[in-house]
Amino acid sequence: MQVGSRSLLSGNEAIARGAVEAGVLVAVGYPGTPSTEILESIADRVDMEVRWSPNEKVALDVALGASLGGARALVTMKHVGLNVASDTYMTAAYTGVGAGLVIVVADDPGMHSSQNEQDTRAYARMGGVPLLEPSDASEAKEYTAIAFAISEEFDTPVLVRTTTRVSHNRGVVEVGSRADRPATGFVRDPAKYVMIPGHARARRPVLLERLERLTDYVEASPLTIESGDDAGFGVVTSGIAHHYVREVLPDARILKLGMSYPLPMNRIRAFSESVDRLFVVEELDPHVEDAILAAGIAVEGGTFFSRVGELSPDAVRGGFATAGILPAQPSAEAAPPTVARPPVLCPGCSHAPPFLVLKRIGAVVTGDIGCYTLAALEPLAAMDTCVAMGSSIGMAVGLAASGGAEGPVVATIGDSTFLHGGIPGLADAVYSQANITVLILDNGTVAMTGGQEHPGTGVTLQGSDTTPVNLMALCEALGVRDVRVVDPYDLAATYTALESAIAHVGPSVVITNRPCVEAPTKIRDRPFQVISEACTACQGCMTLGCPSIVWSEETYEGRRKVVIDPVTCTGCTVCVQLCPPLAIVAVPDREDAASV
Amino acid sequence: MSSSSRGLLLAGVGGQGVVLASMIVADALLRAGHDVKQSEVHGMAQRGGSVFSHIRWGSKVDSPLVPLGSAEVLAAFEWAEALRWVPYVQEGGAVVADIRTIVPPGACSDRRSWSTRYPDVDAQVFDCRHLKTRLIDATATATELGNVRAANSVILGSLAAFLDIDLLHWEAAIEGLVPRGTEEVNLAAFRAGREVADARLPRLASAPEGFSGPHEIDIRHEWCKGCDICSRVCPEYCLELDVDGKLAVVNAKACTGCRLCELLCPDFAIEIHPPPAPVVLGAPVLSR
Amino acid sequence: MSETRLVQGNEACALGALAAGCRFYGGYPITPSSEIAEHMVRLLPGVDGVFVQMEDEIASLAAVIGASLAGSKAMTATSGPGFSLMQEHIGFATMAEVPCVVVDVMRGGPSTGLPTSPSQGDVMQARWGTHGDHPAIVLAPSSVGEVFDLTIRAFNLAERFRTPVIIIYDEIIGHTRESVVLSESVEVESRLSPNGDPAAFWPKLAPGDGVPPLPAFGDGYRFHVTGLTHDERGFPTTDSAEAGALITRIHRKVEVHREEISEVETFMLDDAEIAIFAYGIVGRSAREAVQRARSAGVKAGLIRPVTLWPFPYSSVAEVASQVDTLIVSEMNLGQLIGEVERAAAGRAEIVGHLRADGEPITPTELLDVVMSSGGSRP
Amino acid sequence: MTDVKSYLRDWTMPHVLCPGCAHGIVLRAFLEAVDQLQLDRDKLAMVAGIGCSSRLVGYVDFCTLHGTHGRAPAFATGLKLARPELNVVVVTGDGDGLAIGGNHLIHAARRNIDITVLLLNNAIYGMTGGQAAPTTPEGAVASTTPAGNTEPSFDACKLLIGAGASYVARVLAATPIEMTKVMADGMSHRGFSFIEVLSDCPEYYGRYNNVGGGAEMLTWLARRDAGVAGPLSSKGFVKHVPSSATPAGMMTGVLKREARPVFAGVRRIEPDES
Repeated sequence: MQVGSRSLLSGNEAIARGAVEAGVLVAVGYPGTPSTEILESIADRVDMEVRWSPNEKVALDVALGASLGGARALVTMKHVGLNVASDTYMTAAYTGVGAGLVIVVADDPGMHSSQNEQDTRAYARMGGVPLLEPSDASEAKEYTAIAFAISEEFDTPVLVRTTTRVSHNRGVVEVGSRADRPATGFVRDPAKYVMIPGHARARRPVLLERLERLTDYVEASPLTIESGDDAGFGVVTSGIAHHYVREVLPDARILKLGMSYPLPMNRIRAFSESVDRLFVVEELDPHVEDAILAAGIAVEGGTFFSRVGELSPDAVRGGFATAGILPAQPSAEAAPPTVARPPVLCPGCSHAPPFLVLKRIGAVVTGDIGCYTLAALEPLAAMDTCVAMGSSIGMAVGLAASGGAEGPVVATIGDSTFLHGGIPGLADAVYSQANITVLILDNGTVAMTGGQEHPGTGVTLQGSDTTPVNLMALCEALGVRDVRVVDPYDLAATYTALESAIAHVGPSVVITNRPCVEAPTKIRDRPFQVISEACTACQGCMTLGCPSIVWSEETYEGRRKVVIDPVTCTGCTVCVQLCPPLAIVAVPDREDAASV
Repeated sequence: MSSSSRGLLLAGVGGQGVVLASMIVADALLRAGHDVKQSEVHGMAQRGGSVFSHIRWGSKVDSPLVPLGSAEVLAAFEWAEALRWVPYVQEGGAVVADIRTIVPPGACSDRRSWSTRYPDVDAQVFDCRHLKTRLIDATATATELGNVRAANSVILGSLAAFLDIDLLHWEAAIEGLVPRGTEEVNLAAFRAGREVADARLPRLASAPEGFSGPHEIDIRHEWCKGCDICSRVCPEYCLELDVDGKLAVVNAKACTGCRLCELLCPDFAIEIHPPPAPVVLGAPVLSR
Repeated sequence: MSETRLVQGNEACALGALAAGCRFYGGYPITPSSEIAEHMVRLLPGVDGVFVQMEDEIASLAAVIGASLAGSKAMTATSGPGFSLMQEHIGFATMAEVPCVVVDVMRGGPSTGLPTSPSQGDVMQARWGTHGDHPAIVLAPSSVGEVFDLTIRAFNLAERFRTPVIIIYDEIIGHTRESVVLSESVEVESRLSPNGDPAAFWPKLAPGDGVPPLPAFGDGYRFHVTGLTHDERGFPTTDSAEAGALITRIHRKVEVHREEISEVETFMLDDAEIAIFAYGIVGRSAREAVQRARSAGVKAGLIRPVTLWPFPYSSVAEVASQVDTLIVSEMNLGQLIGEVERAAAGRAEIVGHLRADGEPITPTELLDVVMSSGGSRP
Repeated sequence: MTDVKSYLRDWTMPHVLCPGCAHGIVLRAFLEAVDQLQLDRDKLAMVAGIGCSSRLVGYVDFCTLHGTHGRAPAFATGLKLARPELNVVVVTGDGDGLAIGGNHLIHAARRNIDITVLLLNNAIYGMTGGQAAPTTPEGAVASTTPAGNTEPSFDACKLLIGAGASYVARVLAATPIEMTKVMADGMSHRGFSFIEVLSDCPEYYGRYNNVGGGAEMLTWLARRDAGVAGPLSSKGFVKHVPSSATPAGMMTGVLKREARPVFAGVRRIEPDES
């Protein structure tokens, strides 16, 4: 990226660029949509440490440590990641920082790729930590720099909250140069950094006093922007919602909040007095609206704008139409009938076959967060719970303890998720000698977020080799007596392994060993094809849900036969094992074809 | 209505390269001197799900999202996705659609009651909106040019025909963003896409008669020798041998009537009977 | 109408087969029977019959059985080594009760032996060659004319009793040309066809004289034919009562019709004190020897079985009780002589004149035997 | 569509074959083919030799001839020549058809008589207790090869192609509709058609060689099937299984189809003759 150029960057890339320009020396995080690309986009930098941590809490610990060492530190995660990191987060607000510490949290309104829709702004208030809300790529870079400045000026961690639409929105960004900020060194200060009750008690008033100063700052800050000249009503808004309002009401009076915690309530009050009706347009929770109401200012918002899902220009237009600000909308043209297209596991995904086996066994399956969560959907339909990172094992322990499960209890968890939050659960399974089986679906990457490295892969984010965690040895060291590794592409072997592991009394672990077919490198073996003459149209192969297996033009007894898309088929052979009439065979390679 | 911001949509299926294509469009617009915002969703949706990208441009762009009914062009990389996103297109706008069909696995089983129907490829669905349509077979065109993976550039070429951007900016954007070594074929595909004629529509992709309900499994126990082949081949695990080696129907409702057990029973001991009255399938599943 | 022609023995066999209604010939070349095939291949097309040269004798008789099940009268012809190979299917045809005719033109043996010389070495093989308990019908012509007649008779017996019938003669008869009266109006037997509901048809149900009716494949009766021991429906059984009933019936259908099947020629036996027992070509030498002995004043006679099997025990016993000496002459080292001894049961002195050297037994040497066996007595 | 069970002599059922023996699957596929072709069951003659596969003819309601070991093609030759309007189908096994009856099989093929031979290859003598057959793979255990078979095995289809069969195909017992299609195709072919069906013997082969029971053996068949075959339909297809799973190369599909004069006794019927 050329300094001074105008580049088209995504919000995430812009944050990363902002951190680079801010002279950040340590950037850490745990992958999670929609935050992942922040670190990935600077993985190739040699002038800073860019690392994946095993989980968000560790990431924040690392970043806080770096900060105390005098290096500017960036930590990134998705909204639910902050739940994991919240333990450190809440107390980091007490300790304050050394050099600047910025926590970027990407929310996912609409739950495009998440298990809930929580609003990070609530954490800002709970922790007493300032929160900035950029609304596009350009602001994302700008606000990151401001966040570091605030962090150091006020001795506090700073939250930068984006949403999917900000993180994954590309806009024009002007590229600046990197500031040279060498680490200033660690200064011993136990009263500030050792949060024993006696010290912490002293830090609580410091935090509250800091908040007051931050409120003064935001009242005067250029982060709060007033625009428009249309009298009659005004709109307080922040983040991406700001653009939707501008889109719908180009000339309206708008108070845009660049920092949404703490709030510039004096400016809001002044703004409210200049208009007849005051609206708040914010995504998800009525964070700003409640605060304004609590300040005794009349405001409208939640009545007109849904708390469920994402806002959009159309939703904002609809809200203002209901409020009588805009004329009523003619109802939009209905889409022509089309077909639902939920996400599916990739062709050749090594996660799919074990779930077929679990379905066959009739196991009660506690699931976890990752691609394999898609196994909950038809046609696999073989997952019964999915709550949070690492929850599967503890839940399995509990489910087994309840005696309420009708089949064997199996926890399924990915390699990265296991290292993230599964290990304590397995320790508990050993500790309580729970009669469960833990299936670790080791595909050697964090697949769901696009294939990141983790402590089990032996490679760092910046591409250098490191010591991988040995999952099998780890499980054995935890005290699991029955640990086995199986090739998930071999259905019979997987069946046998799971059956034996389930038969084992006490906790057992089965580890699958096929890599993700998409990352780190695309795996494409010789594709397979269906011999139409042999296909009985039983569609048994379709119980796998492989996207490469689709309908054929031909039918048998009124039912569609199948074909395999040779471009996307990875040659994993699982469907071959599912085809009783042996109608699936490999496409011959050129040499074979020539010898026919 | 928005000031000067214009909008277009790209839509396709996860894995088709919608994101890269939209980056090329955004880059070309940027090179043409516009303010540009482009927004897509990725993550889980990329796993074979529906992927779309909004692109807005003009002197100053606010919302990265295109309001409903305001896009000038929709470029769809797949037929069902064209239908899904067409409400974003403004009256009289344009639709560039690849006639390629990717039937999602969930809609690909006509043996289960949850079958959904894949829409027919038929340009007439756009008539009511007075849309300009261009239905192309990008895969065929790219294959003719020697690289099937350049199909997306064919679609971009067709899209470009509806936008007033200098060819130079397009070419620069393509050269800058496509994988190294594929610049030439992608440029050729792009040029071909500008000229490409409407495709001949494929045969209608309608599903055959829908699932008729669980079938009845009739076992002739006196002929059964308990070899277990049937239970091992049943895709729905309807059959099992009990401890005495006697065959039993354990999940009658799941039988889809595939007849594998019947065809592969060496002892003629299984008969599958269709249900008396066919179950009428529900209306096709609509998105949004 | 009849025609008198000079024909070879093997040709007469072919002509007789045709006259009997044979429409299928399957065979494999072997000396001294090959001319039968060579005549059949010329004759059969004229009557819409089928000739096939098979890959071996096993296949030849299998094809014949197949053709017979398809409704054709069918035959094969061979010589010793080939006859050995056919034993498997003679047994099958017996068990499955499939009519067919097998001609064995005997040559010197064992093994390849003397391919171009005569012999009577196969008479016991014709009876006992195939394994298991089984009946046998074996005819032994002694002249070209008799070859013609007995071939017709063989087909008639095969069809009548649903069983294979063997014609056995030696190389000399096969290769001899004689003038023969070829009758055009021969009596031809057809196999018994079922009438009734095809669905209720049991192929091995024989309520009458032990011979069940036999429809052809393709006639609307769908039934099973097997070499396994089977029940009256034709399906395999291991039930001892059913197995015993089947084997007994197959035996009895021949045994109880012994009189109908059996044919014995006698010559100058009425007052004979010494008799010759001979069959086939030796029967003809014996006839001349008897005539010459009579000229010399010796009361000699001849008994010649035309049907070798079932063996004419009662006829032989009758002769034995009448004569002092019974000379048994065979072109082997003693096969039917044992049966003669069994029938005679000590009532006459049995003298064997047995040779197996590839040379025919002449009237002169038989006369010598007659004379030296007490025939010289006044 | 007729219920194929109506072609069975149901009073003879259940058949004698062992649990998991795929011969019954083959029989069913054959009956489906008979039904598809709408053959007159009075005019369908099935001829068999001796062995497990040959027992099949006892269960079907046609004209059936359960002959002697290996000789079925010879019986069938007589039947067909004597009564050409019959559809004649031979059912034989690998030992029956290729060892004791090999001579008859190749000569029937050479003559190009218009019959169909189904050879059910289970790679062992089943009826007699699991002795090695001409098709037992090298190294495989049989009751007469306790230390593993040291003889090379026949490729029946190559043998029959060499013998001049005008139609040669190989199918797997696990592929019922492909079997039916090929059987119907083979029976419709004018001239000698030979169809080898890779079947199983769980009782002996499966047990001796640790392959497993019927279900496992059906899968195992695919691993025997490794080769490449020519077109069954005009579209053409090829079959292949990854090399790691292919101990022995056996092509499947229609391997040969040729129009040549059909043997009918003294004269021959030219391919274009009706």
